[in-house]
Amino acid sequence: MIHYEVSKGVLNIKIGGELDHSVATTIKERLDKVIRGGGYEMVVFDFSDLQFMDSTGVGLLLGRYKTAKSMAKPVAIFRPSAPVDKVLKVSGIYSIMPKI
Amino acid sequence: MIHYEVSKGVLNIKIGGELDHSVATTIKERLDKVIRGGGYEMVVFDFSDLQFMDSTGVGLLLGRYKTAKSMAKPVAIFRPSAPVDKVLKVSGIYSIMPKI
Amino acid sequence: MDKIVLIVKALPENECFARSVIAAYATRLNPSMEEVSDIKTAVSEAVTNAIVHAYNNDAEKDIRLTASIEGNTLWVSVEDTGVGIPNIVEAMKDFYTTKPSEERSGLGFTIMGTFMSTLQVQSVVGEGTTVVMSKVIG
Amino acid sequence: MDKIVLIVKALPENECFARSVIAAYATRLNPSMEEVSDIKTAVSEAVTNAIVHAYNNDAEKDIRLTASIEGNTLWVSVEDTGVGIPNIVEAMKDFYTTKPSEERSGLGFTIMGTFMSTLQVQSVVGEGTTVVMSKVIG
Ligand SMILES: Nc1ncnc2c1ncn2[C@@H]1O[C@H](COP(=O)(O)OP(=O)(O)O)[C@@H](O)[C@H]1O
Ligand SMILES: Nc1ncnc2c1ncn2[C@@H]1O[C@H](COP(=O)(O)OP(=O)(O)O)[C@@H](O)[C@H]1O
Repeated sequence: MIHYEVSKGVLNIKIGGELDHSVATTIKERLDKVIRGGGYEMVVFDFSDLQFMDSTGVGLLLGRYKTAKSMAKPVAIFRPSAPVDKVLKVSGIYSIMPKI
Repeated sequence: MIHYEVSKGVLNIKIGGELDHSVATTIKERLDKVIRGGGYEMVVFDFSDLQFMDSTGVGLLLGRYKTAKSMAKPVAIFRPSAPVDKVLKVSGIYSIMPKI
Repeated sequence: MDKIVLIVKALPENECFARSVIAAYATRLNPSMEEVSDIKTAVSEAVTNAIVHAYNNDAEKDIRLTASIEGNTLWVSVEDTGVGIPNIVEAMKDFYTTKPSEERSGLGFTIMGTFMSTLQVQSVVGEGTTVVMSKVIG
Repeated sequence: MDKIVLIVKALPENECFARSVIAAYATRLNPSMEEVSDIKTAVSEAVTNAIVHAYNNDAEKDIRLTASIEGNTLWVSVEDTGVGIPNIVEAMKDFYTTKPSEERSGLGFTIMGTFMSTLQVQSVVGEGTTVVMSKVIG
């Protein structure tokens, strides 16, 4: 499940379900297109409905971080569930995209 | 899950979850004890919370039917779910213990 | 061709485990709820027979399941290396059982045959039994 | 000893399937929710590596998983017959990846090592890789 919308200057990207390699390969380009589209001040990944993520998800986030950086926009992560939070913590990714 | 009580002359035996060989072997004697205990006019198997049953369940029902018959009490089946109903229909068991 | 193999011990808890794994695999064909529960029931019968009849509850023994998809058909085989069946035609008859004392109903093969599209049984006494079933989905 | 074997093709949908089957098996040890998700994550890493690195997405190839229980410890192995790893020590370093172009993070082994109690990798170039992990439950 993937859904995005711009609201109050924030590009909200909600990814639900399970984010692994089988999903990442299919949503990568779509996300880059949206991020490159502009019209926002900040990118937020809403993980409140994401039940599972592995290191492929970290790679996906780093890739989108680079795209957002090329637009000079910051990225943050919203409400990761406990298992997703654990993977994100181990990856050290919160130092570049904070949890909000 | 298994639960029984006598109410208005009916011995209600409720079996929930999944009824297969792994479960049947553990509840057989317990059920016979209750049925032999008497104090009721009719035995009703309440299958409203039973999600799964295979032919081992049919064997279990036929065994308890014999015990109830030795007490001269009739047996009926209450609200089997669609998958359980399908197994019971194929078995022909409704001819001796009607669905109510 | 897409195919999985699952090998489990002849333990009662593997009746539920094996039917759940095959049912999860079958979702690749987008089956209806009724089709899923038909598959679950048939697999449960075959695995239970391996535990009860082929191996007489010897939990050290292996049951080998394979499932594969060909077009819109799910194929499932359940294989044991147990006692085998001397007379398959007789064994497959409704209500025929060699273990009435254990309250077997003799309806396992009946249900496999009714709930699946095809059923085939191969057995060699002393070597084991293989049950091959298929179900056309949709 | 209780043990299961699961063989699946190197298909992306088997990442979810394999981790779910191993997680379902692990429930025999009555693990906490966190322990289950740790196991799922580690298995997902190993299976994804077999698909992406060992087999380069060749869906005809087999990945063999085994899971067993010894006391309160779950053992899981994930085995492929793919390209193999020339330098395991290097491969296991944080952020090391040979496929940065595919946005691999190089954290797969890091996560397996962090989420499981033990991690052991055996590999022969041109023959394949076996990842053996264990997790003490409770
Ligand atoms: N895997 C098997 N190995 C050996 N014998 C078997 C096997 N499966 C079935 N049988 C034989 O076939 C008979 C009929 O099987 P089935 O229709 O499933 O009924 P039930 O399991 O209730 O006895 C069994 O009683 C047994 O003698
Ligand atoms: N099963 C495997 N077969 C071959 N190479 C592997 C396998 N698993 C891991 N590797 C190698 O080890 C490296 C590090 O793996 P990992 O830490 O999981 O990171 P990533 O998958 O993100 O690259 C991979 O980039 C790859 O070169």
